[in-house]
Amino acid sequence: MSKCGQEKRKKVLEFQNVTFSYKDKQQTESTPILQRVNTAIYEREFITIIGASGSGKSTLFRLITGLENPDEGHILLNGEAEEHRLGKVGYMPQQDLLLPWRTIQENAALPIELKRVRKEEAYKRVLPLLEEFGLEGMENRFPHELSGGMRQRVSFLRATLSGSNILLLDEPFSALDAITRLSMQEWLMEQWEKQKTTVVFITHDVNEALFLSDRIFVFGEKPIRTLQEVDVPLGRPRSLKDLNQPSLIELKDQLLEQLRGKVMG
Amino acid sequence: MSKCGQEKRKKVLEFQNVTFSYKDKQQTESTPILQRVNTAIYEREFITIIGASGSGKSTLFRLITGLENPDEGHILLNGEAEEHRLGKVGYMPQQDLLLPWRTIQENAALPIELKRVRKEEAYKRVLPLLEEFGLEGMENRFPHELSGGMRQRVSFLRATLSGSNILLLDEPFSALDAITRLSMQEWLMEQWEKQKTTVVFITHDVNEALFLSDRIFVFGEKPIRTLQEVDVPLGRPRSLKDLNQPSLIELKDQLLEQLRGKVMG
Amino acid sequence: NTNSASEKAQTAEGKEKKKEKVTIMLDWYPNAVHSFLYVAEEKGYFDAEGIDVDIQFPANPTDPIQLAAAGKVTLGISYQPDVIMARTDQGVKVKSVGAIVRSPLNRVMFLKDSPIQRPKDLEGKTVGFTGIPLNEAIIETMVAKDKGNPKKVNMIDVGFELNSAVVTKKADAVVGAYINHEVPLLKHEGHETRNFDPTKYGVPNFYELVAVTSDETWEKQQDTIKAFWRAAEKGFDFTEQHPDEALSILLSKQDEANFPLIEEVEKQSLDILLPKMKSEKGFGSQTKESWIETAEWMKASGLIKKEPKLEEVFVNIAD
Amino acid sequence: MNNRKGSLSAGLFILAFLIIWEAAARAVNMIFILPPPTGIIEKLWELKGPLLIEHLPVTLSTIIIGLVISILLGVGIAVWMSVSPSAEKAIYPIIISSQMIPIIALAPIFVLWFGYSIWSKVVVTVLITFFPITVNTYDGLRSGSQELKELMLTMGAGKKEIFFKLLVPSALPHFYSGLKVAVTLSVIGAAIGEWLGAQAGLGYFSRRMMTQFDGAAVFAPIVLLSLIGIILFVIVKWIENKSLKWRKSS
Amino acid sequence: MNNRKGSLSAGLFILAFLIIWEAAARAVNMIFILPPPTGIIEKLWELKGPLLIEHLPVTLSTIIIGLVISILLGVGIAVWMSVSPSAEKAIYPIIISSQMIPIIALAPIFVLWFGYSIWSKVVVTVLITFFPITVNTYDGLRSGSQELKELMLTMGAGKKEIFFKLLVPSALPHFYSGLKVAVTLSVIGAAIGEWLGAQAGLGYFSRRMMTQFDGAAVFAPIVLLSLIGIILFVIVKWIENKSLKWRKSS
Ligand SMILES: Nc1ncnc2c1ncn2[C@@H]1O[C@H](COP(=O)(O)OP(=O)(O)OP(=O)(O)O)[C@@H](O)[C@H]1O
Ligand SMILES: Nc1ncnc2c1ncn2[C@@H]1O[C@H](COP(=O)(O)OP(=O)(O)OP(=O)(O)O)[C@@H](O)[C@H]1O
Ligand SMILES: [Mg+2]
Ligand SMILES: [Mg+2]
Repeated sequence: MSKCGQEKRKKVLEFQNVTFSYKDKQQTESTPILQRVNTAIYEREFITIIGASGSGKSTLFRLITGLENPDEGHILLNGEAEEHRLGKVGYMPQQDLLLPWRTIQENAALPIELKRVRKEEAYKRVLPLLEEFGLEGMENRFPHELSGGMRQRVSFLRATLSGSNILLLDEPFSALDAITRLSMQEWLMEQWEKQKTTVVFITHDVNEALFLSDRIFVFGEKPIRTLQEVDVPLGRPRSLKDLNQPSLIELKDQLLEQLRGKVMG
Repeated sequence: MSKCGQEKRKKVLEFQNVTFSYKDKQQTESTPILQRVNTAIYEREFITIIGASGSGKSTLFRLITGLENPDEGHILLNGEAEEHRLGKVGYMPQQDLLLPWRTIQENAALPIELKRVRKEEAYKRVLPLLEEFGLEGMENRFPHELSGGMRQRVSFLRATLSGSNILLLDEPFSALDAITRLSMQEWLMEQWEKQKTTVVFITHDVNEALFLSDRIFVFGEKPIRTLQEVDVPLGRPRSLKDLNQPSLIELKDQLLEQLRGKVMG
Repeated sequence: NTNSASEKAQTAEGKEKKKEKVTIMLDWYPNAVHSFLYVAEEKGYFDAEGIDVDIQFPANPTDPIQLAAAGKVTLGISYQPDVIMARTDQGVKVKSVGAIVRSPLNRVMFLKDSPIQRPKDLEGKTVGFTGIPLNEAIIETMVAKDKGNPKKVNMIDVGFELNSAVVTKKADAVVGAYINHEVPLLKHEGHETRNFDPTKYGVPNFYELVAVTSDETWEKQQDTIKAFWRAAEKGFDFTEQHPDEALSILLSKQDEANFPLIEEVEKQSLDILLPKMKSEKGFGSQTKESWIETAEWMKASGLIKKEPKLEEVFVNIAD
Repeated sequence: MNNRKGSLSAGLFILAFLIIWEAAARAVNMIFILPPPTGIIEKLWELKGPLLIEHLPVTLSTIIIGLVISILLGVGIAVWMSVSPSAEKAIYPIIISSQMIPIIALAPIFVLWFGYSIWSKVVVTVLITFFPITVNTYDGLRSGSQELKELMLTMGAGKKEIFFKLLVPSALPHFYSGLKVAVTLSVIGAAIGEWLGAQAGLGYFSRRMMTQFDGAAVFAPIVLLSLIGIILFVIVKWIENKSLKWRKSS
Repeated sequence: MNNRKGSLSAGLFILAFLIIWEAAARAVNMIFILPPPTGIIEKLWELKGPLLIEHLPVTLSTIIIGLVISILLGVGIAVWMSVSPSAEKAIYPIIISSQMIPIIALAPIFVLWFGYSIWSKVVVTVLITFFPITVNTYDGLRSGSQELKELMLTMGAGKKEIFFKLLVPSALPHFYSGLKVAVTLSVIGAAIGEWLGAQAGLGYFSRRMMTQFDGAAVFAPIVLLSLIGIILFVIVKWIENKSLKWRKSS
């Protein structure tokens, strides 16, 4: 999983000199978030992004999905400079954003429905997955009747059903307890291996980042000029115990240091 | 911080044989959440609640605030069986729930405003706190212009401004990176010591629970019949290093075990 | 009704010679003044002339002229001054084919115990009217004739309701009330009134109701209209000779349609109307003098701005 | 229990209202201007045959045809405006102007077009009712959450899907507000339409009776019109509650 | 840029509409029924003195007084109904019924009460306009998020605070929808009110011209009424955009 190995793989996502800032309507000053950022993500990679609150992680996702467009530079998806990137990647936003008038089942089935699959068919496909996610018996409930963690799982499930080869997950497990989180992580790894997707994953949990990913991007200073990258020196499959290796504890401290220095400094 | 010590302190919150279930409109079956639960929380305590997703932690908060009422039993606030508990405790809900038509400053100032303090006065009081929370320059923005972690901090700030002697925090730092989280934790501990409040804190981070609290309640089986309580054998002030004590690592494993057994079993 | 009439026309078409359809729009909902039409229909006079009549009611007082001009109805029943106004100032191509009521029914009406004794007394009083400038001109002429100052009369458009204006005493008098409708109706309701006849105070003796058609319709359907008129005249003759029977035909027709009329009121109405409808020269005949006199009065009182053109404004069908 | 109490006090309120009316009518003592409720009810009973059998069905069919057209037209215009801002700029002034033209100024034009058929009455009904539907639906379509819209965009949803799966559900509460106003106006619209030329109908009957000075008979068909209005309103409320049952009840 | 294009195409659309009207009017050639736009504009110019100086102010004051009362009344009733379910049950049928009574049936009653003062016209305006405000505001008040309400309850907010700080902001978009319908209706309401008895006013003038078969003069005041309607509508939209500027623009 060294850089050399990656070089040979296909780039599924590439940033070329991307600059972005939110256009403020009232205040004329525009806060820059990214400045001439270059990076590439390869086929079947698992990338984790960590960084301070408000550093621009979610914004990066909005750029990749196509909800925002760079002020300058280009974003390439699967090797092509797509102006119209909407609908090309699976995306789980930070807020759960379930449609309040749809039941859990209908919410989860939305991306399948949007692919013009018959509704009944879509609902049937979703049902066993809901059970796997510990949501059996909830399928006909409305979102406001669920706990926060349950809603997050529905949102996560919905994102994975997009069928794209890139999956963007914005703090997908933040509302889950350690045990449920573990089983979700396992499920995600399984899918990732089975379906050969590329995953980009935002988290605040450095352990989670180390446990799951091939590379970790650290969002530090603002605006972001270059992405700090860290390779995780672990093979697969991994177990939680691997994180107790001295080299990894060191890496973890280093990451925290990196965050601390950049954010608080 | 042993049980004996607590006995002498004033009970600020007491559950007497509390039973609760959500009345389901469509389905007639009512899912029981709490069953004849008895517990007490004492003055100036810091309690953490951990438990599986959907186990009823947020529901407990809804009961304490008075948004829900027990089917059976009584909830005592500051020694009195209050039927009308609304407005008696500070509460930070799991979703950030900022009012979309109010700026950050106006949102944070809401509880002060509700105490009939003049608006300008309330806004002035909030401003320095926003800066302490790393939100300087954001005061006139609307919630949708903030990052997820920023919104959470505003919601947290708002809860602390309620002025009550009991503060209920539902996963207050789940969207914050390790560093910001640490500074928020420090701020909270400071306030807790200064203002002599009782804090009840839901988290999924066992380390956080151990680091912050006097006692940990574990929500396991469903419905909850008795609250599993764990005392944290640490004095104050604490440092993060204390968590590496063998006794604490053991305690942590024990807690995880407790969660795993109860939830997955 | 429209449907059944046309159905009738169609089935009749098969049996005998083709029937001509004539649509006539009344000036108002059916009342005693229309007895002759209902009699002619009931007694088969129209049938005999090979005519199929369709009687319609207007939504607005101006509809009969407008829709006759538009060719949507064959004939419309309207007012002589309105015809002059439409023809002269606005160039609406309508003409009168027959006078139905030969003198004004229009009265200035007030409660019996009102202090008003003569038109001059209207000075300083509030007079309600239905928004038609003709009525303003009538008051002006009357008050001036009685040596009063018309400017001192407070004219107010009371919209839909003359009766309630008088009864609620929000207006001291109203103009535009009909001697054969409002007056007996109010009496029936227990409100005694008095009134002035405008023709006694300088207002020309205009034709209250005339039947109008458009120039184009007249051009094309002269014969049909004439046939219609022959039947109508027979209807009128019958009405004149047997007023009670004529009235009962009208009343029963309206009863059938669930709009019962008050018999007592309509009887009084018909008594007033018959002499005003009868003409020596035949039912519906018109005189050039009447048109000129009315037009000149209208010009003098500013109701029309342009020079009246009367060449084509009426045809004497009764000749 | 509480609900029954509510209905009871509501009933008492309405009863009080009727008693005051009755008393006022008797005090004023001008039956042809302000008939007392008892007089109206008596007349209603007397005229039940012709009113219910002859006039009610005529008016009801106008109302229903008019409402269906109004909903289609109002929603259609609202959708068009929400899709194209320049359509909004062009159409809004025109439809506002259309609301400013008194029906009686248009009456001859309608008769010119439609004669005395039911369509002239339907057109009046539509003219009066489509506007609240348009305004409310248009505002409703713009009320869809931006976050949810963005989420659906990232799922590759097209305009059509966003419209049906997001905008329509979000617009529904607004649409129902407009529809409630519209069904109410439709009843009076049909009644007014009947004055343009009709031979039957509750509005027509009421107007004819006005010329007769028969106050009770003027108000008897109006009572029926009110009932139609209330029933239509209740139906819309019922549908609203059914289709928005996901809304948290307070 | 895009905006200017939009305005341009909107302008073209309206122009096309006017040209079709002009052509149709010329083809029909019945000026007294359907006057062409050019004829109306000419007449408007000719009559500008009396229309603008004499009649416009009269109608405008009726509209403004009527609207103010309508807003107070409509919002008041909506608030009352949202506070008390039994008030809702009692009042809704009564206000729906009030919408079913043709103005001309009520005309004598209004005259009885108010004579021919401005108040009879104001009452007509209010009667026509308060209903959409009531329905929309009431629905708006019920649309407040349950989560936010609960949050405020836990902060010890009383009914009053929830009302002003939560329900009012949530109801505003709905209220504005209703207000847009109401300001439009207020213009026609004032015009109709003038038919009950008036000595001046645009509606009065238009009706008077009807009796003179002067089609262009009938429509000239209607054009002014339309302009008032459009201006009021634009004002409401502007206020709406100002006060809801927190809404994310798409
Ligand atoms: N309004 C409601 N109506 C019906 N059931 C509800 C409602 N709110 C919560 N529940 C149910 O009650 C149970 C407990 O929910 P609660 O929100 O207390 O869980 P939690 O412990 O806070 O979970 P999480 O960690 O995921 O937030 C869940 O099964 C949930 O589905
Ligand atoms: N719609 C918007 N308009 C203006 N500024 C915005 C908008 N959305 C985000 N921002 C700003 O952009 C910056 C980055 O936000 P972003 O949501 O990407 O942060 P983040 O890294 O995801 O943080 P968190 O961990 O708290 O979610 C923040 O300063 C935020 O205030
Ligand atoms: Mg974020
Ligand atoms: Mg929870």
